[in-house]
Amino acid sequence: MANRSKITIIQAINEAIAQAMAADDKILVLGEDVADREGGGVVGVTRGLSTRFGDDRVRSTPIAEQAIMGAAIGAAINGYKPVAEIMLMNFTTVAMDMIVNHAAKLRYMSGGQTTVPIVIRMMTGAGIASGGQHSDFLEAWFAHTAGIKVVAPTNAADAKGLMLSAIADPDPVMFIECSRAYGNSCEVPEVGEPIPIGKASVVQEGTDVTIVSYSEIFQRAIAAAKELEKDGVSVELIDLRTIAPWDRETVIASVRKTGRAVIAHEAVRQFGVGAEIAATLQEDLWGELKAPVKRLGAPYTSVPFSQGLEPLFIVSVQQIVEAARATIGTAAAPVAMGIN
Amino acid sequence: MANRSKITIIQAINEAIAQAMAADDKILVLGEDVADREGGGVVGVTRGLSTRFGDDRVRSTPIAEQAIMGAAIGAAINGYKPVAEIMLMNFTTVAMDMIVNHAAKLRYMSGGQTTVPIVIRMMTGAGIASGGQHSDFLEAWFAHTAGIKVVAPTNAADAKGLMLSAIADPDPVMFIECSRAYGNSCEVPEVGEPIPIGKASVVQEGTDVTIVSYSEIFQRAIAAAKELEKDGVSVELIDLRTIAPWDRETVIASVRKTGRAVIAHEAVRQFGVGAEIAATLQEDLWGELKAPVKRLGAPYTSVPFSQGLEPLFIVSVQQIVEAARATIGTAAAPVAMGIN
Amino acid sequence: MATQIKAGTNAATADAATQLDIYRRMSLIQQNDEAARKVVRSGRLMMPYYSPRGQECIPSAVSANLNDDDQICTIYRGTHDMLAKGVPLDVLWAEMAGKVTGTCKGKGGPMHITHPASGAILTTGIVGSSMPIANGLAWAHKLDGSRRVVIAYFGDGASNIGAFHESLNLASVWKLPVIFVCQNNRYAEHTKYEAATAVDQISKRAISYTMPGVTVDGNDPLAVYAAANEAVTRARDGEGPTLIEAVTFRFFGHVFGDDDAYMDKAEKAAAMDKDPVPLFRAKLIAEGIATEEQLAEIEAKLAVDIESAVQFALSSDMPPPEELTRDVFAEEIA
Amino acid sequence: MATQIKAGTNAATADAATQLDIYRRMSLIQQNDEAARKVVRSGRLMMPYYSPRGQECIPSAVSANLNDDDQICTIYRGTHDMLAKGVPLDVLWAEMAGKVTGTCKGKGGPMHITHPASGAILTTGIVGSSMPIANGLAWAHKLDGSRRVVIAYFGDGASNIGAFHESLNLASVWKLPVIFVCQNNRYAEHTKYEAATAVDQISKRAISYTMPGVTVDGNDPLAVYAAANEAVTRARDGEGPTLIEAVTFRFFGHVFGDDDAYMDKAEKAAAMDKDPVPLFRAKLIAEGIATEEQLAEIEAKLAVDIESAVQFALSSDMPPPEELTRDVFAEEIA
Ligand SMILES: Cc1ncc(C[n+]2csc(CCOP(=O)(O)OP(=O)(O)O)c2C)c(N)n1
Ligand SMILES: Cc1ncc(C[n+]2csc(CCOP(=O)(O)OP(=O)(O)O)c2C)c(N)n1
Ligand SMILES: [Mg+2]
Ligand SMILES: [Mg+2]
Repeated sequence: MANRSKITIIQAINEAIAQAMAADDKILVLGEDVADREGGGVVGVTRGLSTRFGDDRVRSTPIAEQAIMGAAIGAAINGYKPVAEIMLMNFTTVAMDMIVNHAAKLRYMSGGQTTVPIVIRMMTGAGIASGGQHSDFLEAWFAHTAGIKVVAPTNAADAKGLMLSAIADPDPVMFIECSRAYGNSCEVPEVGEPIPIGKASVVQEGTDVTIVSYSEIFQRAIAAAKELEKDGVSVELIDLRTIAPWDRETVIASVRKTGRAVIAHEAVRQFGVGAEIAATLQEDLWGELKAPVKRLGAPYTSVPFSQGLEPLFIVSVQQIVEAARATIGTAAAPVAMGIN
Repeated sequence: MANRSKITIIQAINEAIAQAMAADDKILVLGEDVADREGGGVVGVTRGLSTRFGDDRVRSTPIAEQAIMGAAIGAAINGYKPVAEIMLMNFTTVAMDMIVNHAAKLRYMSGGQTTVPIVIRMMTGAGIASGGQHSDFLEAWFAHTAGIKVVAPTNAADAKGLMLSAIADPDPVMFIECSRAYGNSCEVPEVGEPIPIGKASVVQEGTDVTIVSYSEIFQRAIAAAKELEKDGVSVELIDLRTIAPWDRETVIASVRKTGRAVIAHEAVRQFGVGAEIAATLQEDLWGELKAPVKRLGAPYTSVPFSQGLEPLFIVSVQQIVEAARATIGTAAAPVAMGIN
Repeated sequence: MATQIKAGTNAATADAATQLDIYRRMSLIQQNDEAARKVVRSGRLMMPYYSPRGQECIPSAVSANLNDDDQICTIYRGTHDMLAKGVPLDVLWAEMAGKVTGTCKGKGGPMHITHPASGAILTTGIVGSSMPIANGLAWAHKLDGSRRVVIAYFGDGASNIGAFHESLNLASVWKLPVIFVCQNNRYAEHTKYEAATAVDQISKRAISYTMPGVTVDGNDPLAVYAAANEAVTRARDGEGPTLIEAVTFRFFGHVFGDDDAYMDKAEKAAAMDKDPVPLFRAKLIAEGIATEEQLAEIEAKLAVDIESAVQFALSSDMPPPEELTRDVFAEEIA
Repeated sequence: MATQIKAGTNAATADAATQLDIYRRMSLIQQNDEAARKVVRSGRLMMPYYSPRGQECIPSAVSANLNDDDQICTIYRGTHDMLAKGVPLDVLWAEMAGKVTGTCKGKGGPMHITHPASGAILTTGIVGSSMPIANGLAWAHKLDGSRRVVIAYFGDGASNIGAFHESLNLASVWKLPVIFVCQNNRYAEHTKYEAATAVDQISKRAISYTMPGVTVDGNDPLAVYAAANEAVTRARDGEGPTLIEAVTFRFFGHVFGDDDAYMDKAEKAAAMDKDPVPLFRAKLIAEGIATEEQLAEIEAKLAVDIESAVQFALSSDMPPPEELTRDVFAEEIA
């Protein structure tokens, strides 16, 4: 079908899982309401899979996230490749032991004997009035945890390619889906090609400032770049796509060129992913930066429910524009002299 | 008793809790094996408390960390001040929902109506051959979580003063005890004075480089400073004591003076607490740094059991010394010129 | 239907005034739900709305046994529990609308309503989490030496998660004044009870904790009242917790907008035929406890109150931007 | 002692050869434990050591029903489970010593021994975590269409944590070939069974999952064998999981170095009088299943093997520094 129309992220992930399941019967799907009898997932990401691949391979579970993760881990150790859904990222809090103490560590602790090739799919994100317990981006926790990869696509094409790689990956991968972005659509190859985990995408080249982002906030970064272009600012746009391991080479090469960087994500700014990137850049590009690295993220609060407040919680296009302008407006200050 | 000898961290925390319990009968203690019938805690931190204050106020619990945290949270909402023990920091993974989605958020989500004044005590730390599931420092997770404070003393005097503040605090406080440091002793006032949460301690003034650390690694920072002194390097030593909210003012003032900073902690370096501090310093002290901020932490691995590997996991005195030297050896590079 | 450890033998009967009181609460919940669905459908309010329609009887009959200073912990599907416990309509609606006049200044929203004055102390969006915290609240009452009790509401699906188990065990070991009320509406989101739950009656799980457990018809106000009365009395008397399973049905899918395709049509139709609100209404009239006119008057009054609350909510202000960073800690942060 | 849902009625009896085989495993565990305590006491090894002394019978009798490709998930207190399942002594000891010759190159240590070839697939240090993962392993066997089974070992204390509940419910709903074996040694760390557990027999908790549950004397090899045999057969036949509670005692405190003050002296003395190893030994001789000489010879051979494993472990090398950052991912990181 050369001419099929654009598809959404929901459909793209669905197609990726289906493609992988058709190619490898070791791939399983489990989670709350994922089978078609239960509607094929609360937003339909797994719709049709149980009908096509059978109830044995696609199983709805009780509401018991430790049991879900345990089932996925055990099956993975014994040769299967489960794609487990933890409906919302906040619900990882009831399964952290399984994810952190087990999935992430078993390869290491067993000296490489047992491996846990699982994908943990979750949706999250503020902006849809879900309140404080259903909206958090918690990727920094998992990025800080050795042994687990973290992926967060922003568009349907990447979602498809990254899901294929996540499923093929021999290690556990957290796959973060932003609810706000689910409906975004773009052209996506019908037969997906894996997009490597750990590779960022330079979506637009530029010379004045590098904006690094991921997940739905990257869409805002694109809008910000358009806005900045009007002022004649040339923006290099990097969609990180993978948070852990993040693509240091690509980001560093870009910032080496532009001399300026803004990092934007939805999670709380303090102790967030932006901190690691900024800390790395100031060290690896010592003397090459034209301005301090700017970080944008949510304020240090829970996600408020009220529509009067929730939009203020999420990094805005305007904030990204202003941060980028600030890096450019910053007068280049001489480095104080060292003592030797 | 003007002349009593030095006491250990274990004793200091025990005294702080006892002092607080004697002054306020709303203070409770709960956790696995915390009562005297069960030995007064696996390392004796709560020894004697149930005998002195009664079995109603000091309760051993089943092994059920969600139930422990729920009991603490509910009692706190209704006016008590529970000091809950989650024996080891890795076991927070089975109670993350209670800690993160509830304890940390209830004040915010209720618009300030319900408050959760609890202390969550935990021990952790590598170096005692406990292996991958009993040794992690996870403070970065909680520092990234709005609504919860994180404290990690390095010596007995601070442990006592900070515990008094943690108990008095109207919000949840994670209190991290390093197993390796438990036996360290120093002089501690018999009647403890609260040490404010959020205030770092400048343990030694210096002019060449600031070393920021906390918990047991701070002891290594002290040793490193002694070593550096032999080379004529004047070190300013900051014990952070509180990780969240961390004392930006003190750290920034110090690094503004020295122009150089090394941050050292036991947790995995990637996405660790050091990243937030380094990211802040490069921004707030733009143009004032004489060298890139250096971060030290554990490698990106689980904690290995083997005595052949475990010591390599923990930041060493030598690493701190070398990092400090590296900041001093770094030639001051001119900042590249901005475009406007 | 009682399980091994008997419950339901010392039950009190609801007298006429109590029955009328229960009906008033049920009608309030039912009418409020209709209003909520209408407002959400119209787009005037953006909120995730979990209709409690069909489950009116349970909290109404439970609350008839409670005092104002008794407490409840409820869940996202909780407006019925809140209203039955006495959360005022105005602040409830304002909170659902995210307004600064709401119970939580709009910051919690419908899934996190808290109104301490009426005892609605916690609403959680995490399945299973009402129970561990209910224990803590009850522990405080016990330490206080008061006779206050706590109700933990939760669903059938929640009975399969770890927090349920930990909580019931601790409550029993510590003999806490807490009543675990499972509103078994036969579905957890899109999953049928049997597909996820390995026991035919959740009340049997009480055996695991040497706790009285009872299954009652959640559409029968008198049965629920009696079971709750016994459990509340036991809790007040220091005899510890009870597990009550009230079997009911969820009339409008999991969340507003849900397409219901996963539901058995016949099962649903049969359940809706047993709609507890009109049935109880008819019974009150048939038994001469109230006249048609009396009930119509009560209902009309409630309708006015609800309409007024909706207006209050819609016309209230959003919280000011400074509220975004308030209430993180007691000491306000910058 | 069986609970509501009967188990123990179709049990096979262990024949003479099997009984001898069980004894061999018990003696191995007992002697190995003595060696371990001696080595730790001497300071030649630094490890947290959780003695299984007193619990030898349980995994020995269970394992007599297992094939090499059946799997076990065990816990920090697990050397008995591993040895009974056939983990070779040399690599076990080397792992306890943190040596590169160990099962996990020394990186896991005693709390995280894994030896897939013998089916010892997971050792966890987190209370309750053996169960959810055992389910997944069993799910794989079921999907494979094999008759392999999985044993999840855990303690009495672990029966109070959430993971227990979630796991047993899922195993029952999915009819997984898993057997949950609770080694009830009457203490969880320093806490007596009754102080933490709201039910008098853990096997009663099987009722919550419509699963066969049985309590057996964990010091009686024939009783444990029979219960395990029935459960294993049921699992192999696709009939789902079983909960077995084997009541036993922990002779040497929670962890090496523990001072035992919290233990009831009389209870402990009584339990040690029922030491399963000498009792079973005497029984085998009394019933003519083996002679004193035969048993002495078996024991002596085991002693030699153990001593040789200790020497192997002590004389092996530590893992080289590059092992620190290996095995984080399949693709090695820098
Ligand atoms: C820990 C957790 N897992 C999953 C969810 C998503 N979720 C919300 S409601 C729900 C169904 C709960 O069913 P039940 O307990 O029967 O309550 P009901 O909605 O029927 O009242 C699920 C799975 C959640 N909120 N929390
Ligand atoms: C989740 C968790 N909480 C607490 C601990 C600390 N801990 C280790 S062993 C143990 C006691 C377990 O008792 P039981 O389940 O009876 O097993 P036993 O040690 O008696 O074999 C505890 C509390 C832990 N490892 N994991
Ligand atoms: Mg339900
Ligand atoms: Mg035990």
